Amino acid sequence: MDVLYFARVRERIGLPRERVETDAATVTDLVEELRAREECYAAAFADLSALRVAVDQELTDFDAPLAGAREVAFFPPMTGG
Amino acid sequence: MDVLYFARVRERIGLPRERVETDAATVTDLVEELRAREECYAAAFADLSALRVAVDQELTDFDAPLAGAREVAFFPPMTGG
Amino acid sequence: MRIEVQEAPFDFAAEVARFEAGLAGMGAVVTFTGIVRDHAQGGLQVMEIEHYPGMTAQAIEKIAGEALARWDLGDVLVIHRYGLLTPGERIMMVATAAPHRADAFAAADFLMDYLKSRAPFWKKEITERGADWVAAKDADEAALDRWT
Amino acid sequence: MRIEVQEAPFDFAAEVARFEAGLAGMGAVVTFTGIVRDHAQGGLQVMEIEHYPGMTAQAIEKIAGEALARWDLGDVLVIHRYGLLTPGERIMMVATAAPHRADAFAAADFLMDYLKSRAPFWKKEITERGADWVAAKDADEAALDRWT
Repeated sequence: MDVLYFARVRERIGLPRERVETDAATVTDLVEELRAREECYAAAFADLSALRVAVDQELTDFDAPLAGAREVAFFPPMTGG
Repeated sequence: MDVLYFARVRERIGLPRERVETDAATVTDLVEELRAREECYAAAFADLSALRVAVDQELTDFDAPLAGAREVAFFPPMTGG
Repeated sequence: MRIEVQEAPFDFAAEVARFEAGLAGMGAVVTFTGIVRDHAQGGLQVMEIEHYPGMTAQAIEKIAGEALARWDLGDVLVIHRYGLLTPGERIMMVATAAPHRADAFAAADFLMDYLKSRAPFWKKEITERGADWVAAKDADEAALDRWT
Repeated sequence: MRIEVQEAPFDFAAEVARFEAGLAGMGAVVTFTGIVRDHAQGGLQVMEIEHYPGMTAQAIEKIAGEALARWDLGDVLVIHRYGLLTPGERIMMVATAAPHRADAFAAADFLMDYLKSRAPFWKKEITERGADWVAAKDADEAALDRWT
């Protein structure tokens, strides 16, 4: 699936998107896999309460299942308006 | 003092303003004097709950004293905006 | 603060541009525009707005002054017409500017509630079937309780 | 409903004129404009707004659709910019039209609260001292409770 990063998360990880092969069942499982990769991922995902997630471009929570998902995006709380 | 009428009150009484010589102590006293004049005044002042009053261009209530007042205006509830 | 009570139409775009030109450090601008509406029954030809010339501007200034005292605002603009208006015409406008959106919204909402029930204007609707004064609504009077 | 997510500046006056031209029977129009504000500390040179291109427009449509379902509205317009903006520039605008003012105000207020915390935009401030992301405020998240 495609994993996208925005704002501070993008800066910490150092790229805006990447292709990830995973069998993660939920967003939390995917986060665990990413955290295990490198220090910059561990830092980016250190505090999930400060992160938001969208699956297939819909806001959701970290319990959300990933079955059939094509795109997961991680980002800080939004500051629109 | 000058007594002014607006909107439906003006139409009922048939004039927009008049000079009234009075010793009325309060707005209510003035209303009693006006009511006693003619049928059209009695009709205009029949229901005080449907009227508003301003003394010297400040909204007030019917208990307000008239000592020193130069201008009293009667009108229906306002419909601005 | 700028208050205009006038018979002539106003140019909304030009008024907002002028209002914004005078601002510095404001993050939020809210405007309200009141438009003469043809009612469901239809047939509104003209709306006639009467006012109390000696009192109107100062009554609005008092309301606007209260808004400036209650919220953190950069500026307030109120323009209100009187005389004869046709459906679709702008009756009045309010603009508020504030550092933060909550103040701009609350102040504009407050101004409208008070202008509706405390500024000396009276509306009359002239339809094919005759002319009648617009009745004040209980809901408009009740809306003032939100601010006390 | 019209939603625009764009890098280019927009002409507020022209957008409001276009919005109003499409209305019939609406008595109330409320607009909100968000402006890049230089902060008390000063020194803001540029605001950079990042967004999530695939998601932004549909997220705003969903928010606007909810407003249309909750209130008696004639129309809703949302324009939101991204990219580089300088102090004093308009970031975004919302317009709502309704037969009655309470609906127009509530819907605009609701739209702003949701756009603030639920539309995928992130603001970064570039000052003389460096660049930093604008932190989301607890008060903005709490404001959403007003609508549930």
